[in-house]
Amino acid sequence: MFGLNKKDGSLLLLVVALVVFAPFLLNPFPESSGWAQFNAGYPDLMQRFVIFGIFAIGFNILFGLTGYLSFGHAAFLGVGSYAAMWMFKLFGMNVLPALALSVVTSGIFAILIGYVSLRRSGIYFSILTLAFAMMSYSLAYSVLATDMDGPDKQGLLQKGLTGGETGLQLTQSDPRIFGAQTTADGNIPVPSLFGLEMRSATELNVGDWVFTFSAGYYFSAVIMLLAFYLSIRIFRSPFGMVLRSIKSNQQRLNYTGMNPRPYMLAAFVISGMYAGLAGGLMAAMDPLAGPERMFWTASGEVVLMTILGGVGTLIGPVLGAGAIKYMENIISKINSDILHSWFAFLPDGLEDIVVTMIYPFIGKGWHLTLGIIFMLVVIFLPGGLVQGGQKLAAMVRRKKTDDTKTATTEPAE
Amino acid sequence: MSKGNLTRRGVLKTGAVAGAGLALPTYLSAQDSGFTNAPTGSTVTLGFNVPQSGPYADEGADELRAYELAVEHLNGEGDGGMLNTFSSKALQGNGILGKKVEYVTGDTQTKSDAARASAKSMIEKDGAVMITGGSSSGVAVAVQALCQEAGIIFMAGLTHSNDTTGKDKKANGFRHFFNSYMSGAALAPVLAANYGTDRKAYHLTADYNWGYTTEEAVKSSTEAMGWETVGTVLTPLTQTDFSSYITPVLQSDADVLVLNHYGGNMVNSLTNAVQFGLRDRIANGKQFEIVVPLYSRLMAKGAGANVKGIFGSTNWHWSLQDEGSKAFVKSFGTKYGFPPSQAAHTCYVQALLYADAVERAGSFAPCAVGEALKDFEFDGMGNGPTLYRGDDHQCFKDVLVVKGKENPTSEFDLLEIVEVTPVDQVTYAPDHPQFAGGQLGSCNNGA
Amino acid sequence: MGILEVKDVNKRFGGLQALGDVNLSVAENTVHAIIGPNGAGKSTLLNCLVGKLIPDTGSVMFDGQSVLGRTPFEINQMGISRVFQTPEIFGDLTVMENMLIPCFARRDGSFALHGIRSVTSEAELRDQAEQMLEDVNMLDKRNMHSASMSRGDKRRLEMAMCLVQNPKLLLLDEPTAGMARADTNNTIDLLKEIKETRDITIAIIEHDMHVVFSLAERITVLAQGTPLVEDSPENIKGHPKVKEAYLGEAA
Amino acid sequence: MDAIILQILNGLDKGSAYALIALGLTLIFGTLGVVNFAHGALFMIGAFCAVTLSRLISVSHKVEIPGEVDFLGNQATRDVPYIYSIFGETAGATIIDWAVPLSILLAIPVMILIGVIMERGLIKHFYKRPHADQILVTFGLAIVLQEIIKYFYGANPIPTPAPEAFIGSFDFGALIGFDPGTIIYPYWRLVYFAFAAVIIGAVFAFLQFTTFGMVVRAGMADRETVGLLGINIDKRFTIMFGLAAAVAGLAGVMYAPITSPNYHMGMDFLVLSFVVVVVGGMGSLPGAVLAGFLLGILESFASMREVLDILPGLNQIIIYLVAIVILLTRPRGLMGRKGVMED
Repeated sequence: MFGLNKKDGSLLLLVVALVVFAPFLLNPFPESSGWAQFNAGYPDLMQRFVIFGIFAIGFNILFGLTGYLSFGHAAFLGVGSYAAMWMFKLFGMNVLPALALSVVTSGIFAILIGYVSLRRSGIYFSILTLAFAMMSYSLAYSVLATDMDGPDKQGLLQKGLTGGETGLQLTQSDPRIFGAQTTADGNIPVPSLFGLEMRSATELNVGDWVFTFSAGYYFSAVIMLLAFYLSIRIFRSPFGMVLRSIKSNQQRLNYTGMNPRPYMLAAFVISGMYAGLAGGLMAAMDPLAGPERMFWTASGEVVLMTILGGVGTLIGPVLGAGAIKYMENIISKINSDILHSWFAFLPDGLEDIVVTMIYPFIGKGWHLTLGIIFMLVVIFLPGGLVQGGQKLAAMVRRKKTDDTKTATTEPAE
Repeated sequence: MSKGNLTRRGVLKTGAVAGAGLALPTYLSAQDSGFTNAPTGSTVTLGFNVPQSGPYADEGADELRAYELAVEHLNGEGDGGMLNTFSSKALQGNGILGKKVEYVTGDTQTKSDAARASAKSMIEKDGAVMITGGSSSGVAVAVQALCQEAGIIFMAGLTHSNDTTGKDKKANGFRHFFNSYMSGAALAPVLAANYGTDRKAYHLTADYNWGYTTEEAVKSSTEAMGWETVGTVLTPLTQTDFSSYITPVLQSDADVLVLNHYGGNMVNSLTNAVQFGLRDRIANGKQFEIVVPLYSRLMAKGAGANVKGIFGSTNWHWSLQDEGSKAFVKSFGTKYGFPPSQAAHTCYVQALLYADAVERAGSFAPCAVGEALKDFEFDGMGNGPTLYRGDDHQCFKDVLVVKGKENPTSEFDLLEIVEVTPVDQVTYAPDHPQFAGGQLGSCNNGA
Repeated sequence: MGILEVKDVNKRFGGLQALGDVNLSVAENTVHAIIGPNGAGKSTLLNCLVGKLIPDTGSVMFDGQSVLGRTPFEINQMGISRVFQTPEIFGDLTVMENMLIPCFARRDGSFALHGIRSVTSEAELRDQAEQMLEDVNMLDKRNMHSASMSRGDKRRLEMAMCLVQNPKLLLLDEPTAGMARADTNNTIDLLKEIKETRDITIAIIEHDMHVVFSLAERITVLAQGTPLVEDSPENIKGHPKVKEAYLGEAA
Repeated sequence: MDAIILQILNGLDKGSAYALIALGLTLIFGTLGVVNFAHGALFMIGAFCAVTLSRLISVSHKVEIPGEVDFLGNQATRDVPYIYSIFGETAGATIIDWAVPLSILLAIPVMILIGVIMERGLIKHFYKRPHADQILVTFGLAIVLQEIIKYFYGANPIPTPAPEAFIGSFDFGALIGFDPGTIIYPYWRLVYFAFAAVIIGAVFAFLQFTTFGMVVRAGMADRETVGLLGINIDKRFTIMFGLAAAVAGLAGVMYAPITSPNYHMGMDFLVLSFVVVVVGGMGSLPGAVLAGFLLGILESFASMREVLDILPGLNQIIIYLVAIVILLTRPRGLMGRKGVMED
């Protein structure tokens, strides 16, 4: 199917199913139950899942296949966001041209940074990419955010190219040549796809459950599926195989008549364009671009997502991205009040003890839980979450065969 | 079944709808109530978006304490705090419009992305009808823009940059906290009175938006008093050691150093400046002085003994003796065992002001609330008679000029009030050059 | 005029003269062995041929073109394939995938962006690779993870990877080093077969005299970076200078 | 001229902090081949050793102040450290004043212990694992460590002043013939510089002149060979990890008066120290020290107004710019060896 083998085809189908039914799958708990806190099926978080999924899929094309660890990939995310924002400001609110510009701009940045950084390998490469990203961050935060608009400070560049700390935002005075400057009721227009607003949503109520279908989510999801499909094709292509051979033995590749450098650069640029696409989508879902998107912790986050999910696996980075974003958005919101309401069935003294024991790990302590999960996963599941899934599947399978064995009373070996 | 742009859990919680169906999405169509997240049950949900991780986590924790206290008071629990001193008597202590106040919390991480994500989750998932909080201008501006788009009222927490109610002002956003301009306007006369009008100032400024506006404000106010600015240098936000920025001050002919820094930057730059002996220095035949335009007690604590005798401004301080402040300090201190910070104060007041506006408007609809807050005059909230100006949604009230206390009696007693600058002195025209360039736009009810 | 012409090549590493005035001519479709004691400069010479090192002076011509200043992959594209002393394969890839990489290199040149095409659809190249694996008796191992194979198998795989490119010149750097007797004999048979069935020139660096004398048609003896003699195997066997070089002055 | 001398002093001072952190980091790289993202956390824990000690020795009991009330109108109290009743008020106050230098005594055993536990309990199992795994596990550890500190000490910076005797500045200029007051430098920063020099010297001497150090250096050059010689290199590497932790910790202790410690100070330094190590060359101790000082000095010069007027924002990017230039001209940093951490 679509030029995929059976295994990849069913993986793609599985991902399609997960993505399409995400509004249901992520909202398993009824609204009135105490567990509703753990529901993640609201548009913003679902959008983040797929957008960071795209970011991580792209990162995995570079890191998973070639083994080159870029520590500055967030730069492309930021560049993509800024590009999309400028498209919205100057030309109009349609998301497609904005995304196109994001991808192109981040691609150009990736060519420049990649060309220089790929002259070195290993940790030297990592530090070079880190240095470029941190320079982008610092400049976006300061110099590029100073008034470039002359003394009247009223115009388009009154907060520079990047808007600095407050981020680049839309204003009512933006030109938007091919669209309305303001909506009929005097507000700033929102990003849309030929009139379909990204923030529009429809709700479905079934008993005590509420499921939200957001246009923005499904738009992002379609792009994520395309990105995922493309990444499968790349993994299974001669190009992907050469990339893996770079990771395996660059010397042999050289003596086999292939020039690793353009392959690396191509992988770097493709992966940078994925990041730019993710950045553009972020701006399309939520029209603001801030410099902290390029800070080293943001680059570190995608590294962690990829490793957490499983480096070099197709689905791993998406899982890793989901896991980290879930922690950040769901666990961090649980406060002591909620805890108390959960454990209210316990006797008072015991309730307090239980809450005191759990409290450091949730809410404002969500970082602690995240750190512990990183450590546990890497210690016990060196292949990331994907390996965890495989182990689980193997266990189930073994149990099944055990059952059949007992049934047929085969002699034990 | 309902349809619209954003989830309204509030609606659905109560009206459990049986049966399934799928509506065609309609855009920008008003729902029955006409605004986003209209509360229909017996409760109303507010969203408290404060930094819980990152460098401002302690400030965020104090804001959260204040909000919890405010919720208590609104629901008629506790001693009522400032409700007793507030000039408007619309609030009954029975929640807001008879609905019990509930709240959800989020972590801004002091990053605009994360702050918007948690605000969105409160709006989309929890059905919050108002978002408040924050400890930096970047976050305030970002969340304010989001609330404008979503049709939610935003009551800013601690945000001091001129832009929050200047270039980046929004119809749905309101700020009680003072700003850079007011700091400059309040400080300059005190500085002139204490240090004379013939001074040469050297600015170290954090290299981001808040730093720029503060430098501009202090510079123009002090220059108006006759001071000369001999140098301004931008320092990176991530800087922790300021020695290489302090030593050039020794080389210049400056006799005052202005540190336009906040948080960790301020703690470190001030500590470094004192280490380099600037306070013992004689320049141009005068005692060398250091000024910190924006003080916060939590940051003063971080800088320890280095703050002694250093002038700055602050929005509010717990040692104020008006009835409102005393009532607030009493209920906060009784509940938590220590006095509140200015961040806690502004957040508490914002929560009350919002509730009061809803009560007076008789509706949670943002446009109605905004109308009620517009040009609202009130008293009894700690800063004397206050005006919520309709032109830019900025509060105008007295500003405190403080200095580091020489002999603190406790770890909370670090600042002493030098002067309460009357509101007239810090008022400016809405189109003042430091604020021009933004449009409030029209209020957005969302939905 | 040989297919490979090395003229007056010198290479110094600091104070050490690694190669001094090396002249070598390898005739087309022959097996040419280069032998010599340790430190004679055999590996340095080899590295000068494949672009890893650049000689200080002199010229290296292959098939009428200079290889100097070219990178290893360009030299490979000219038709020189190299087998390393310790097998260099793509350990993370399967045997079949290992075979496909050189096939791509031969077909697509040093770079081609086939990012969408599926590897499974490359039927022609897969046939080639399978044929080659068959030739080296490894077809049954084609789906094995190559890192987990025995050293002998890795060596055979590496050889197959070089041969599937149909090189004009195959450079072998001690192809039987560390092999058991039986494996060595298998390798000799394999190389003999290759020589008989293909138009190929083979240059081989080897310690094992059994291998050298079973295969070589010409032998160059290298000592202290300079060619001592070049002759047929029969003549080399009894050559006094060779004995001297190998056994020292005492002989 | 005096401005330049001052900036060189600043640079040396900054550089000594960079060098100390990078030294431990590169020791761990060199000996164990481990990318340790928790190294910044060790620096932070060192600083908190100083905070902890000064809190411990100023544990107080409350004494009522007659006739005064606190902000809630209750009886006002004053904190009196218990140590006053043991040593008397003057001696007690002196001990509290000297808390930071004293905490060196606490930091050394604590840091070595933490280092050894980390290595035996965690890092040991990651020698053969890919660098990516090492990054993930040590990053996780760093988060856990800093969250623990945050849980107990809060997020605000905690003032940790140097002893009274070191408050103030030394008139350096007067010593070398400038006008008095033009080149002054804080005593504590001079102490920090001297301290760093001593520690760096001690580490080098230890590696150069002891048998232990020789084995470790051999191990850095070729881990497997030394293992074959039958030397128990693993045990020695454990000790090296403890040593590296101690160096990072001591750097943190003495840094506490310069910038008030907070729980994320380690993360702030982490990226910078990696840049320093890489610019110096992976696994090269002299390289790390050299790069530390070089970057410190360049950073200081880049923050001068005269420079910023011409190139605004240079101070924001100077470290990274220098790193890029050096890595492009010298592939393995200033003094790196071939083949270390290149795969």
